[in-house]
Amino acid sequence: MGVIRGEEMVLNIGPQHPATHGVLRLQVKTDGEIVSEIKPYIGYLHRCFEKHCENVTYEQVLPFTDRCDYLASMTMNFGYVVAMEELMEIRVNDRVQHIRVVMAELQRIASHLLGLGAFGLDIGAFTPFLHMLRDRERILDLFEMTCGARLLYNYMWIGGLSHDLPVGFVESTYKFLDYFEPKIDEFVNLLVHNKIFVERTADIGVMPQDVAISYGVTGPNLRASGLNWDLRKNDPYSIYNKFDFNIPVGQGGKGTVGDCWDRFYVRVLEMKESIKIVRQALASMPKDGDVHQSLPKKIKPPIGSIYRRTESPRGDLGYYIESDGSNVPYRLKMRSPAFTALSVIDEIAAGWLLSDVLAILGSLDIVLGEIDR
Amino acid sequence: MGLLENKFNDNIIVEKLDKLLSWSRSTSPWFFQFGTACCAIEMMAAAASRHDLMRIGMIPRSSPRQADVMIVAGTVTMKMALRVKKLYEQMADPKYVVAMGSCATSGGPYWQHGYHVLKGVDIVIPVDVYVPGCPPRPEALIEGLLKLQEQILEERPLTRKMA
Amino acid sequence: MSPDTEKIIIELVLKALNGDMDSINNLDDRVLRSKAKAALFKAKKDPDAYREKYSKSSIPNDNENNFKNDPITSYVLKGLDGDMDQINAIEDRVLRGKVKAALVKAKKDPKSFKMQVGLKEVKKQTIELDEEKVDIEESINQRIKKLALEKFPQSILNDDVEKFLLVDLKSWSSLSAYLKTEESLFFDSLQCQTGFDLGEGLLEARYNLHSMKHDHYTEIRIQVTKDNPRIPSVEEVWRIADWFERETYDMLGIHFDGHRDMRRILLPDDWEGWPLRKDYDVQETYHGIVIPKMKEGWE
Amino acid sequence: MTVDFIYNSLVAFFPDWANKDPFLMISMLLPLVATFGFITIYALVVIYAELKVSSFIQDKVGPMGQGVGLHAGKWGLLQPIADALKLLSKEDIIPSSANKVLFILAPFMIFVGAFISFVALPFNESIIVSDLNIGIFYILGVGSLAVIALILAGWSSNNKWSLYGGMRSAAQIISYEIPAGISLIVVIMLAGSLNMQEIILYQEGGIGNWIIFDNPFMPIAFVVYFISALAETNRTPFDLPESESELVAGFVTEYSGMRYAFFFLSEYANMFVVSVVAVTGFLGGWQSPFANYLNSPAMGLFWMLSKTAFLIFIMIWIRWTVPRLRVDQLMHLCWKVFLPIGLFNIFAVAIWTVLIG
Repeated sequence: MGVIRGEEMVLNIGPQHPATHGVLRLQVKTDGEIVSEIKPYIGYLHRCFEKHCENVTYEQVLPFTDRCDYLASMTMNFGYVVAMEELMEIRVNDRVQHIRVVMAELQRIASHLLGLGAFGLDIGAFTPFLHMLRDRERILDLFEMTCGARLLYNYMWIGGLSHDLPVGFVESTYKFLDYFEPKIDEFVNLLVHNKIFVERTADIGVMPQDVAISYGVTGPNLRASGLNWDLRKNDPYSIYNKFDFNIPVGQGGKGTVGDCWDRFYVRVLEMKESIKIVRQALASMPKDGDVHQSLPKKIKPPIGSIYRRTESPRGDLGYYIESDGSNVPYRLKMRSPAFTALSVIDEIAAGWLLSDVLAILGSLDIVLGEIDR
Repeated sequence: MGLLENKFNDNIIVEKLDKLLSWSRSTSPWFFQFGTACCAIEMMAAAASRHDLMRIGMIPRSSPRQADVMIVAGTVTMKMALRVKKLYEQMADPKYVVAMGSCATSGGPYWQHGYHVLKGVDIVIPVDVYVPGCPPRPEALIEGLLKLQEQILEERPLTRKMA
Repeated sequence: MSPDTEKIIIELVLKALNGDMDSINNLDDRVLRSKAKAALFKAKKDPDAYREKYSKSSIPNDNENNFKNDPITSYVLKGLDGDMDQINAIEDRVLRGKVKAALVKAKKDPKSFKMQVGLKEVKKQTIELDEEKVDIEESINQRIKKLALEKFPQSILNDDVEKFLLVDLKSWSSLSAYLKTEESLFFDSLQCQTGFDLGEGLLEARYNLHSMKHDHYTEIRIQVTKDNPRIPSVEEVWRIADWFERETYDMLGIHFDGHRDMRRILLPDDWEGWPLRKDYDVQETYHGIVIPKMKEGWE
Repeated sequence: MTVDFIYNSLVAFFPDWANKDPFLMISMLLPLVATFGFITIYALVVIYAELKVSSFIQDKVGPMGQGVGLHAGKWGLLQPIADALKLLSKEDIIPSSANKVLFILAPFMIFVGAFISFVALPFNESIIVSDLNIGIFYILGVGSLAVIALILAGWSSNNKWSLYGGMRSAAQIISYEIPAGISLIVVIMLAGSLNMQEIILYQEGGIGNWIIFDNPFMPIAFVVYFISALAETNRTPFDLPESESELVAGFVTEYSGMRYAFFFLSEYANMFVVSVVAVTGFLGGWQSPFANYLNSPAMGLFWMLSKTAFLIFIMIWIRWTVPRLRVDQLMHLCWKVFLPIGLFNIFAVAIWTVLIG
């Protein structure tokens, strides 16, 4: 009798696969359904962001930042302008700051909606995804009202904004928030407490804190691991220190702290906090103030470098800007949160079943545009 | 092409059959979920509740074998270009390609310094409809798909008489 | 121009110089507003001279004016701003002792102390707070230098460590482990790693480190020549360096010694050249696909 | 029954024809063609329903026939027809590395599995192709043919996704045959017969006499059967073999055009079969819920189809609402939850019948 020999199979997930959220390739070694090793291959969407930055002027960099994380363009803009304004020592007035915060937080909700929906899709729940996209459309409507674009806005400029708020924006936003707040509970009922969903996500892909820190994982993924770390609180930029909001931290509600379920639920709670911030910002927004007031005529930052981080929906978004005194960046590096989040996948997902790997991938909420840049 | 194509002379029955076939093809163009970048989000938005591509008979498929239309939504890079070609070749005839967004049509904003960006997906695969925009709105995509349907409707697969 | 309006304009310009543009913009009188802006434009050419000229005479805003009758408070304020020299230079020992005692108290809660003594101008306060932060950062860099030089002689090459630490190539691998493990430093998170083409045959790698525990930052720079771009890898110290280093290798061709998996990460394996070097020239074709040259036809 | 009926009437009309073999052939072919027609039309309707219902659940409108020219008609009613015609006229790809014979065989086999189940399905008291005395057993038996077809499809495609799909479906369908069978045993115990018609006749006399309300344990049996049926037909939450976000399209990844249409068709045919079995076993079959009221043969057909449609609607509803299980949870559910419940049910019903019923 011959011995039946098991064999490991190498499986390529992607670059075109419905669960990879874009063009990512995961080379997994599988023994039956169990995945023993995961090698991510990225770069299928490398669009030479940093090369472009070295060849276009500072203000022309903005549209490219939009396209890096296409789910959170506003916050990408925000990070860049915060870094540039710090480098050039520009102070913008209160109205601009308030509008920026409102936009960034609305964008955070929109981004989380899509991220959560796509996660649900990976688990096999198709309908919540579409419900979330439906509500996301309403946020896009608000953005469209403001700057005319649905996805890539180029809205925040260095030293100001491209447009002031349109008439009726504040009312529409309040209307949206009133509509949306109960909807969160609907999502919670549809997915978060769904038995099958909990079975699929609780205790799966646990990311311990030290692993998360060592891999540079930030944002909701890190917070789900139980560490209270949010740049909006820990290193406040813009006017975030003026607002009263909480940082949701993973509690291990259905399993271990730092599992997929926590990563999901932290995002759900974050949407609620964002709503809080938007409400406060709208209420305290100064009525007047020119959004073009501090726009510099020429953008020529002094010689020097700056590394500034802001909190994007996916985590710490850092811009390293090196200026040589001309109007073109000498070097601009983006530290993208999804890049670090993806790198951890082998550590936390090896040893799980194939379905779990895709669930874990979904729970990290990656955007390939930002990973590959 | 399939077994039946271009094997028939023109007569009244063939003519009607021809029309029926092109009608069925234009009415149910299942699309291949092939999102690469930003435009993929708009493609999703187009397929989702508000815009609903299913209204015009477009159902998403994730395997290229069962799809008729490949919507290249987003930037195609050099690393991806050969894979795009492969995926296109895996699709069953008749197959159509919609280049969505300026990246897929020409390289878009990455034309000048994007050393790694394919300057238009038409370099590697034939494109039927170009939808401009960065990214195109879902309405624009739907318009492009309707144009594609028009084009398919006028095809005569059996007699290959282009209208 | 009447003396009154002149005074108002001076006041506004001074405010604007301190960052408060709103008060000018909110003026209802258009004439006055334009005059103020014109004055501001002039003043901005040399703000300090302008401040010198007008501040004392027209606006009772200076600390010294305010606290002339209370030397302790004014000294403490200076001390809070980081100016310890003046305090140390006080000849009266009793006064000096009192000032220092007050300073210790004040340092526990500088904000409220300042509020107490009536420094309510928010803008100014934030500026001061910013300066305080720089102080801390300076000190952390100096502290690292001190600690590092004790352990690894000649590991830090630059004298002025205000912004960054220029680390010697050879000591980097041991220094990195030290930075992570040393309790008082504890840089547990590598925030960002950037590769640079400095020109003149030099490449540079910059590491932005951050400690989640102590919440302090530092920046490390390492320079190598283009002929032999090899830097010891810190992949085993901070796991994220794995991908960061691969990216730097991919973009600039800096080879990281000791890295377990030194491959291109973003570009395909068979790509030629290092794109982010300043002398990069795109290859002609890739697998038969012609790559159009840069800056051709559209400018 | 139908075959006998056609044969007898043919013989009665043409008594002179000595050789009766052609009659036999005709009387067997006629129901066959009719069944095939029925499956096709039914599948088109259910596909349309699935598109529409899923769209409504997702806050969309679904196929509306918007677009150029005639397009899919009002409310997109012609959409499934267009889909079918298009699939039939598409290029037929057989991957060069596939095992050709098995690759071609698989879609037909899965369809045959679904198709021959229709032989024993009672539509009303007289419309049944062949009233087998072991009807329910037969349906369970030939239903398992699908497993072989799925494994063939998965293996012969020479695609890793297909292989995963095939393996998963094999494990899944074989496992879920058991709880499904066990919950049907309870029905058989009560009705005392394997014959579909006899089971239905046992439930005569209105909604109160349906087996599902026969005793307190029957609803449990029904739920177990229904969930197992979902698993057997590869519907969400048990759609692991073709789970779109994991395995691209599972065992059908490499299939295009007509062959894919066959898989599609047989999935819906299977749904119909399991629903009819559920209706027969638990919901009174073609019996009217109001005892003798509205209980003519024509109404019998109506009751049967509407009860089946209701169950199919629930299947669609579930599919578009819940997430998907993982493969080990699927097995856990089958062997550690449903099997004990099913076995317990047998004892409980037996004791109940002896003591109370």
